[in-house]
Formats: sequence, C-alpha cells, structure tokens
Amino acid sequence: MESLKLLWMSTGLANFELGQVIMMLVGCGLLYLAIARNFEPLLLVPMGFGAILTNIPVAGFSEVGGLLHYIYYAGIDTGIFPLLIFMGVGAMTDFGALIANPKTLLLGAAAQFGIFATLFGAIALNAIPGFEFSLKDASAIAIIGGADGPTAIFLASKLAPELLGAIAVAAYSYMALVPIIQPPIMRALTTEDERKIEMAQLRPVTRVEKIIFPLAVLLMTIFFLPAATPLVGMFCLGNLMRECGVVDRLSATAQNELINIVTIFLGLGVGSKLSADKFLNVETLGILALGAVAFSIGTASGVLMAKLMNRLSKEKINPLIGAAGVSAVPMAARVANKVGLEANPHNFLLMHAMGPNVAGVLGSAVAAGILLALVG
Amino acid sequence: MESLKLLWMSTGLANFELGQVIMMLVGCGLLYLAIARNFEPLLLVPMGFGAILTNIPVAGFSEVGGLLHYIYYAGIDTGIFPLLIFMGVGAMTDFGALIANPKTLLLGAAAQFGIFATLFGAIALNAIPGFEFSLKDASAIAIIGGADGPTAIFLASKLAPELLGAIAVAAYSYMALVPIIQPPIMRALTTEDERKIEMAQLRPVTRVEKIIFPLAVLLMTIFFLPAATPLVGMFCLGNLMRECGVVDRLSATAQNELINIVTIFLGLGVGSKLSADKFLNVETLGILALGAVAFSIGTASGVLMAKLMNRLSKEKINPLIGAAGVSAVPMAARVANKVGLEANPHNFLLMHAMGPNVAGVLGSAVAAGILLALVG
Amino acid sequence: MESLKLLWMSTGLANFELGQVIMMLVGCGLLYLAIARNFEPLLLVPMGFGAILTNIPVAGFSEVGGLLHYIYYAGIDTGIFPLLIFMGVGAMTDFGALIANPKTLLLGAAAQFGIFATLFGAIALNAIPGFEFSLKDASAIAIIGGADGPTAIFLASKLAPELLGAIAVAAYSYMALVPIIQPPIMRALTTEDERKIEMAQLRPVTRVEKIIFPLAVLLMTIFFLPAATPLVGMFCLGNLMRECGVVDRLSATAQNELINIVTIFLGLGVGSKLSADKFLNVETLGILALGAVAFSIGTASGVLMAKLMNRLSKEKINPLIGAAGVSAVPMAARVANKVGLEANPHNFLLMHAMGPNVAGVLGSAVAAGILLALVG
Amino acid sequence: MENLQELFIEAGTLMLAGMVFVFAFLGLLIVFINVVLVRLAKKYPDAIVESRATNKRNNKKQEGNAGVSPAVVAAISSAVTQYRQQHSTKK
Amino acid sequence: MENLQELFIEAGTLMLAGMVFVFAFLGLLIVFINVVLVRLAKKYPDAIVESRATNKRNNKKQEGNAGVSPAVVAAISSAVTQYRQQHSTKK
Amino acid sequence: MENLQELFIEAGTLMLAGMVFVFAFLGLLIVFINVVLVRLAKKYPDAIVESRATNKRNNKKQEGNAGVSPAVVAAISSAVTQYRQQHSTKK
Ligand code: NA
Ligand code: NA
Ligand code: NA
Repeated sequence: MESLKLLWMSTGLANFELGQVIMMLVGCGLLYLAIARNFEPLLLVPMGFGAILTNIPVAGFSEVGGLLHYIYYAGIDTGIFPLLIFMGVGAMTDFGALIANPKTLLLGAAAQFGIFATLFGAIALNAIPGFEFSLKDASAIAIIGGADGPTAIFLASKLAPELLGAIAVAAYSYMALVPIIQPPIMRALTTEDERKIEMAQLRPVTRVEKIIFPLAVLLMTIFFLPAATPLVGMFCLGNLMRECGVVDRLSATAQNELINIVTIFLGLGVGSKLSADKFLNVETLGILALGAVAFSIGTASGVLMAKLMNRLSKEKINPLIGAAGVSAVPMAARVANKVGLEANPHNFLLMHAMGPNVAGVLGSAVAAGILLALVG
Repeated sequence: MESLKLLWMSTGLANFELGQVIMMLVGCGLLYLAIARNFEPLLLVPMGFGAILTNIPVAGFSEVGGLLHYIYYAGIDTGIFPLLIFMGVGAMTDFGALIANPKTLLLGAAAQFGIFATLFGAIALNAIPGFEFSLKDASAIAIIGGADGPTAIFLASKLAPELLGAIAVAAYSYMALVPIIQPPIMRALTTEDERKIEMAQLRPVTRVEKIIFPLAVLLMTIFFLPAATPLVGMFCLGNLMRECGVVDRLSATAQNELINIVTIFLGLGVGSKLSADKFLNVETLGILALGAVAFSIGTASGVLMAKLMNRLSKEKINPLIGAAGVSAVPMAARVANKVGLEANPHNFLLMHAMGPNVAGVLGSAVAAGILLALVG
Repeated sequence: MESLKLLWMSTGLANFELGQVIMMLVGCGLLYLAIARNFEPLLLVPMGFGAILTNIPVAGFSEVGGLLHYIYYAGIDTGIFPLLIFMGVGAMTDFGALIANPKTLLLGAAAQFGIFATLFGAIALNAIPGFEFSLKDASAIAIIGGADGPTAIFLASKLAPELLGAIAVAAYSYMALVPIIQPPIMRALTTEDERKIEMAQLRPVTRVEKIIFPLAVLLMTIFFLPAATPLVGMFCLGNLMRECGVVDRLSATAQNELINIVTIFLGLGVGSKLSADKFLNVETLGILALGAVAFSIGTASGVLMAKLMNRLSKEKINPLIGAAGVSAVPMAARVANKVGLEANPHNFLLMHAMGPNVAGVLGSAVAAGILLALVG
Repeated sequence: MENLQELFIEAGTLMLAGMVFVFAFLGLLIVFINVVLVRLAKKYPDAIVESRATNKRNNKKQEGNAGVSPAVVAAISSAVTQYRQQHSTKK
Repeated sequence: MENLQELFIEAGTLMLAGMVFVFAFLGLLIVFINVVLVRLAKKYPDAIVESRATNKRNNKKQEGNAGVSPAVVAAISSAVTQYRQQHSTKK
Repeated sequence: MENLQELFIEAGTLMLAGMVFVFAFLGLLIVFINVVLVRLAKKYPDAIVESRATNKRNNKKQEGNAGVSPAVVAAISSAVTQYRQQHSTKK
C-alpha cells in the first residue's frame, strides 16, 4: 500500500501544474511546426522536445543534477554553443557574391534598422502597464530583427537570460515565416518594373580574395568593435578554414558533425528555458509582437535602401534583393529569387541576393556587438 | 644514484599491489572476449582498456586530475553519457515491427520479470553471510536482467555507483552470451510444433504512426512515471529525430559520430570503476550469478507469456519470439530467428522478433524508472 | 555624446597595447606559414587564429568567462585534448613497418638524444644573464626535440604552462621545417654510397602481431614507466581500436571527427597562451634557438646510430632512415625517402623509414614519461 | 533476521508493483496503438513514392534513375565498392 | 514617467549611434573590397585549373576523367545514387 | 654559480639516465618482437583472404566484383569522382 501510494505520488498526474501542461503544449506546437510545416526543424525539433522535458514535474531536467541543467550551464550560459554554431555557419558561408558586388553590403546594413527600431519599440511598450523592459531586455529582444538564431541566443544569454526562451522562439519562428512575412512587404514597396530589373552576372572571385576577406572583417571588428569579436571571430575562423584550402578536414567537421552535435544540445538547452514562469506572461506576447515588427521593418528598410541606391547610381539593382539583407540565410535569398521570378520568369536573383544575405549576417553580428558594448 | 633510485621508485614494478595485477588481468580478459570472441566489442574494448589504465600504480588515472576521473565525473556520474547513448540507440531503433503487431508488447513486459525476480534474489542472497545488499544495491543489480547496457549503467550510477563496474561487466557479458544462454531455455520450454509456428506477414506502418509513437511513449511516461523520463525521453528524442524526416543530419550524427565518441568515453569511464577494492569481493560473484539468473528468468518469462497468449487468442504467435523480450537488441531477435529456422527452415522470425525486442527496451526503461521512483 | 564616447572607449583602437599588436602579427605570421607555406596547417590555422583572438583588447577571450579560457582550462590544463589527439594518432598509426624490422627501434631511441642534449643546453643557457630556466622549464623545452606536437603540449602543460605557447610554436614550426632542416645534416653525415644502400623488402606482418603489439607496449610502460602511461596508454588504445578489427566505427571516429574537433579546440587553446607577457621575452628566443638545436641533434643522432649499426651488423640499413627517428610523422619519413631517391632513383625508403618514424613517437613519449617521473 | 524479513517484504512488494506497472504501461500502449495509431494510419497513409531516402544526409538530390538496367547498376555498384576500398586504404 | 522619457532618449541615441556605426562599418568593408581585394584579385589570379575540389575530404586523389562521355557519367551518377540509397537504409 | 653547477649535474644525470632508459625500453621491445611476435606470426598466420577492409566503416557489405573488367572500373571510378565533385560543391 505504502509502495503504491509512493508510486502514485511519483507520477506526473499527481504533480502537474497548469503552467507545465501549457508549456508542454507549446513544445508540441513547436514540434508540429518543425515537422509538419518544416519551420527551421534543425533547431525547433530539439528545442520543442527540450520544452517538453523541462516541464515534466518531478523529473527535474533543469534542476541541479538534471541533463538540461548541465547542457544549459555548460554550453549556453557560457556562450560556447552559439559560438560553435557560428563557426560552423562561417564554414558554410560563401562570401563570393558579396565580394563580387560589395555595394550589397549597404543593403545588409540598412536591414539592421529592424533591430534598432525594435529596440525603440520595446522601450515604447513600457508605456503599457505590465511591461517593464530594461534597456538590456529591449536590446536582447531587438536582436530578433537580426534574423540570425545563434546571434540572438548569444546576445540574449548575455543580456537577458530570463527572456532567452521567448526570444529564441520568436527568432526561429519568424525566420521560418520569412516566406510568408516578406513577399507582401516586398510587393507593396516596389513597382512591377523594379521587380523586373535584371542584374549583370557577377565577376568571378579569386581564392586569395576569399582568404583575405574574413581576416579583414576580423581586423576591422578588432579595431572598431571588440565586443563583437566573439561572434565575428568564430564566424571568420569558420570561413577561413573553409576558404584557406589547407584544413579541409577541419572545415568539413565544423560544418557537419560538430555543428550537428552542438545543434542538438543548443536546441535542448534553449528549450529548457521554456518554463511556465518565464514564458507564460505578457512579456512573451510583447516579444512575439515586436519580433514580427522587427522582421517587417528590416525587410522594408532593405528594399527601400535598394531603391535609394538606384536613385543615386546608374547601375541598377533589383530592390527585391534588399529584403535578403535581414539575413535568415538562405531563406530570404530564395524568397527574393521567387518573387523576382514571378515578375520576370528569366530573372534569377538567387546569387545576387546572397550578397545582401551574408552581409546581413555580418550586419547583425556588428549590431549585436554595439548592443553588447553600449548596454551590456 | 639518487636519480636512478627515484626512477626505480617511480616504476610500476616497485608499486604493484596484487589486486591491481588481478584487475589488469580482468581487463585483459574483457579485451580477449571482445576481440577474439566478438563479445559486445564496442563497449568492452574501451571498458577493458579502462580497467587496465585505472589499475596502473602511480599513474593516477582515476584520481583527481587524471583522465578517467574527469571522464567518470563529467559523463557517468552526471548520467550524461548513458543518456546520449540512449538517444543514439533511439535514433537507430525502428518501431515498425512493434506497431504492426502491438501484442508483442506483452512479451516485452513479461520478460521484465527477470528484473524483479532478480531483485528478490539479490535480497535473498543477504541470507548468506558476506552479502549485505541494500534495496538500492539489489535494484541496481536486478536491472542487469533488462539486458540493456546504458539503462544498467544509468541506474547503477544513480543507485549503487560502487557496484557500477561489476554490474556493467555482468550486463555486457551476458548480453554477449545471449546466443549461448537463451537457446537451451527456449527449446526446453517449447514443443517442436510450437517452434514451427509461422507468423503472418506484418502490415506496413506509416510515417505518421512512427512519428506519433515516440511522442505517445514519452507522454505516457510523463503521466505515469516521470522518474523514467530521462531514459525514455532521450530515447524518444532520438527516435523522433529518426522518423520525423526533417532533421536527418542530426539523426545521422546521433547514431554515428556522437554515439561513437560517447561510447569510447563511456567504456573508459565504466572501466575506471573496475578497481580491486570495488570488484574483487564476494559481492561481484553474487552479481555475476544473479545476472545469469536474471537473463534466464527473463527469457523463460517471455517464452511462457507467448504460450499463455496462444492459449487465449486464436492468432498464434511463435513462442520463440518471446525470448527476444529481454531486449539485447538485435542479438536476442537473431537468436529467436536462428532457433526458429532449426525447427522450420522456411520460418523467418527476425522481423517478428524485433517487436518484443524493442518492447523489451521500453520495458526495462520503465522498470528502471519504477526502481528509481520507489527505491532511489 | 556620452554614448559615442562610450562606443569609442570600447573600440580596440582606444585600448591597444604594443605587445598585443605584435602578438597579433605573430598570429598572422602563423596563419601565413600555415596557409601559404603549408606549415602544419591543421594545428597552426586554429593556433594562429587563437593567438589573434587572445590578444584583442577589451574582448577578454582568455579571461574568466571567455571562450578561450574555457577551452584552455577544460582541455589543455587537464591534458584531455592532447591525450585525445594522441588516441587519434594511435588509430592512424600502422606499426607494420616497425614490427617487420624491429632494429629500427634503435634509431628511434637514438634520435631522442635531441631531447636530452637540449635539456642540458637549456640549463647551459642559464649562464647567460636573462635566462633562468628551472629544471622543469628545461624539460618542457627539451621535449621539442621529440618532434611530436601533442607530447610537447602535454608535457609543457604539466611542467611549464607559462612557456606552453612558445614551446608549441617552436615544436610545430620545426616540425614543418623538417624538409629544410634535415637534408643538409643527412647529407653531411653520410657518404654517397651509404645513401645508395637499398634495403630488403619488409616481411608481411600478421593481424595478431599488430593486435598484441600495442598491448605489449602498454604493458612495458606500466611496468617500467607508469608516468608515461597517459600518453602511451591513449596512443595504444587508439592503435588497438585500429587493429583489433571489431570496433572499426570507433576507430574511424577517433581518427576523423573526434580528432578534428579536438584539433580545432587544441589549436585555439594553445593559441590563447600566445599573450605578449608570456611570449615577447628573451626566453622565447632561447626556446626557438634550442628547438632548432634539438631537431638538428636528434636528426644527427639517428643517422649516426644507423651508421654505427651498419658497423656492427651484416644486414645494412640506409642511414638516411635514421633521420626519421625524430618522429614528425610522416614528414621525416618522406624526407628520408626523397633524399634517398636523389642518390639512387630506384631506392624507395618510405616504408623502411616508417619504422624509425613511429619508433620515434614511442621514444619521445617514453622520454616525456621519464621527464615527468624525474622532474615533474 | 527481522531486518531481512522486512527487506523481503519490500522486495516482494516491489516485484508485484513493478510487474503490474510494467504490464499496465505496455498494455496501455497496445490500446493506444490499436485505437489511435491504426486510425491515423488510415487517415494519413504514406504517399505512394516514399521519398525520405532522398534527403538522408547532406540533403543530396535524387536523380531520376529510370532507364538504367539493373544489370548495369549491379556492375556499377561493385565498381563503386572497389573504388571505395581503394580510396579508403589511404585514410 | 520621467524614467520612461530617459529610456526613450537612450533608446533613440542607441538607434542613431547603432545605425551610423553599422553603415560606417559595412561601408568601410566596401572600400576595402574595392581598393584592396580587387587589386589582390588582379595580382594573384586563381590558377587556371582550380584543384581545390580534389582534396575536399580525406584527401582523395582525383583521377583524370577525360574520355568519359557525359551520357555515361549521367547513367552512372544515377546508379551511384541508387547504390547509396540501398546502402544507407541499413545504417 | 654553485646553483648553476648543481643544475648542470642534475641535467647531466637526467641525460644519462634518460638515454639509458630509452634504449633499454625500446631495446626490450626489439627482444619482444623477435621472440614473441615472430612466433605468434607463425602460429596464427592471417587468413588468406584478408577481409578486414570490408567492414571498414558503417559495416558496408562487400559485393562480389568479379567479372567486371578493370577498364570499366577505371571509367566508372572517374565518373564517380566527377559525380562526387558535382555533389560536394553544394555542401
Ligand atoms: Na541579420
Ligand atoms: Na530489456
Ligand atoms: Na619523437
């Protein structure tokens, strides 16, 4: 009898709290989006699963001695996992299109307005009772506009760890929603003629250029924004390993097995932050709303910048590729390509959109560095 | 001279104790079984090697600052390594045969009687002077009957770390001995006619079923046995990654490089527990004896359950596949297939035996959870 | 304004110290040597990059909470990374040539004179004002003569961590310079006729021999030099996994993904020791000079030993392969082959040079163990 | 000896509770499979062409392989094996 | 509410400083590419035969593949795909 | 200077002890190889068909590849290389 009672007391049923049930449903929702809708599944599958695990009563996954506790404190609190992901992303990034058409860096810069406008917006939300975002919170939320998962996780873990779960959910959800969010904005801000603009083929980029480029980016970051060097540095290390041609086995491991292993852990660790007390509050709603705003403003800024550049320069660029400046590699570039093909079936923008796309990665890493330096 | 004396004092020869020599021979024995006899080599090679290393005098592999010390405390004491292995095993497991013929779950359930009977037996051994197994010790020993390596290591590390070495040795040894232990029991408990029973071909299982199944298992575990969620949860995560079809690169890494890396470390870490003071005692003999009993009872229970089910149901099942319920994937299923072929050369039981086989994995994880909840 | 001033104060430009600039140039120099000159790129690319990162002002890569800090203390201070590399190297090493021609072990032994002579030389440098090498420092420096990267890093991390950066730079630089350092010495010490000596084809070595060999090496190390068992043990584990034929998936992972991952971290961690205060001093110059001496003496010792053996034995060996005894696998063996081909275009020494080459790995691990036992 | 008796009783209870629980748990799974999964299988049958093998690793694209005779494929497969062996010796 | 106003001013300054900095940083990169990289590209053009693909992974050696018609290669490629699928199912 | 002299003596002793030990250790290995391993090699010769290459990685099964001419294999090998290059660029 004693034993049976003990067994019952140890069941989940006897210990559930409502918040935990809701959060487990949120986790299931993330799994559904990942599996059925193909929303950024590489991170959302482990993250949704982590959300379920962390909310199991009695099990104590995120308490001292629990698996998710170890993963979170070893890898996310220290910043190691996002940095390793960033190294892998660097090893997967080809800067060729950017180097061939460096003007597209301006598009990547403009799209970062989504970040800083959102920072302002987050502070503005404080006018509504119930919201009390500090400048650190606002900065961590704003980086969602960078459309770059590891950057958002890294910054949030440094500036506002208690918001990490909501920020990561918002960042990856909107990255997955890029094909839905961006096209209407892109169409609204451009004319049919602008969308039809064909761009000249890109010049070939030499190996030496590709080797020097990541080193130059690192050097500039060191000079002007040391706070961004963890992110930019690991990204450039990955890219250098990719391009230098003498450490191909390290590069292959960085962009395959190592990034896969770390992605599983990162997802589980981020999911462990999806507990009821940290997620089920009005701030999360604010973060989700601000995230949508951030993506929209970023998209619009990129497109408008491209239109402005066309005013000032003879060599026209298709303003659709401006939308790729938010990063969300390579989804945003594909969206630009698709919307372009609708207007002109012979107009392949994919390669041209890769320029602002990877510029957006650099841009949001730089923006993260600025926020770390000034707010952190 | 001073220097030569110092050199001599630092040799192993000047510092050996008998127990260390014996334990190094045990390590060599494990290596022999693994290499020459192909006994579960993936774990026994690093484990045997770890046993040798940990018993080297002066070197201090398992003392503070030593390699095996770090490995043990970072990965086994925390439970991280067995859980990662379990995730990889989940990613390698196909539940298709089980879903197609769910009745086989009863066989997997019955075979767990090996665990609980052994628990009783371990307590009974206390009647013999020299044995003093606590309920925790008895539970950790009993799980050997689960025929599942990572489950046994995980439970032992939680309930009886000082017995971990002996328990792991027993678990893996008997798992390797399945082709020798099981067939006589199977033949003794079945008639020739029963062994000749052919089973209907399994229905195809859809992708949606395979995706929902691990989630349902996890959900039930959460409801009824949260203490089992670390094991079952990681197993289901691996299986979900395998089946969901959108994170194939994570699944591939989980079942190849990640599980390989962790297996090396797990083996070394478990081997580090094979020190003379913890292994060379009468309790180890008891554990080895109980392990054999556990496997035998589990095998018999599975076979008898199948015979019972045949009494009650029209659709006959070959009782040989009941023996596969102990898990020891996929060895036990192969044994069932082989013994079946001896009786009826056209009777291929392999796929049918995979059902109870993977059911046995779930069953022993559930049993481990019960023991953790009630004894831990 | 305040904000702009804060931004300026957080730039690298406002905080640079001269030493950091110089060390970053050293890092760039290492990258140049690795990428343009193919100098041991697998380690020097991450190491050069780590040297740049660790010297960034404000960023704090190597301070508490910084990425390189974690990497260094988790992996190098504990010795784990070099030991895992050594396991991978063991899994990549084929002892066939050595077992077929065991006499070449004497060449590998002789070449270790480079280590012990350099130890004497490092102490001698103390006669010059400005140098104050302790016996530990001298031992850590001397191991450069072993021409084995992980051994040098392991020993330096135990005996003289503050010299680790300079020692690693010297060790890997000279290993890369083997094709330049060795040939003149080899030609100076041998006659044209000696270099023309052709050697008999090696006997085939059986699988059983290759399995027993690493175990025998481990056993002897346990008996006579337990202090060397971390290095030799992990090396032999890797080699056993390679040769035993039953754990091929572990062996493949050890020599590919695992060693790649650890190499990236090891390089970054070693690079983090290249800070101005630890590298920009007269001791580094001494270490670089002693390293060159160590390689030269080791090369000469190996060649002279071969000549001595030719005096005493009827079966002649080509003294060029003696130079391969310094290890630097497989570069030194290729150099021996190349110099041999110059003298006799039909003389392929590569396989014969692999014997002393891998003997040199064992020899320097043994030498490291002696230094650890007597000085550590 | 009383202590041993107590332990026996505890072990017996554990055995009973454990086996009941294991059967209940796995029995419930049987019900779940028969009730829920079987219906799901009817409602969401697999697409005729199972295309999962395509993106197994590194998202490699599948080419149409119609029009290649099985014999040619067999010959080529063995050649591929041979090729791999030659190229894996170096590793 | 004063506190909120202060925050607004801080946020506005951040926005301004941030966007200026981002444009300045990426703008400098444009200059760098146009001035330095373009010159480097002229000074160190790639070798005609780009041989990097050769040692992509595990330093596999490239064989000469002249003389094999594209049709054969296409047929074989699909066979390879088929072979891989067969052999990846077991994993 | 006395301290330096002491250090010199220590270093010299180390040099001597070290070289003696290294030679003794590796020398013993020579004896072991000549006495034990050589006998083992005679007692346990390798099976004629060395089948280890088969299960190198992921336990791939080896197909019989008899009956395929080396020329075909060479052509196919180059096709495979070409195939791999095409498919590795995407990665
Ligand atoms: Na971005
Ligand atoms: Na089991
Ligand atoms: Na050496």
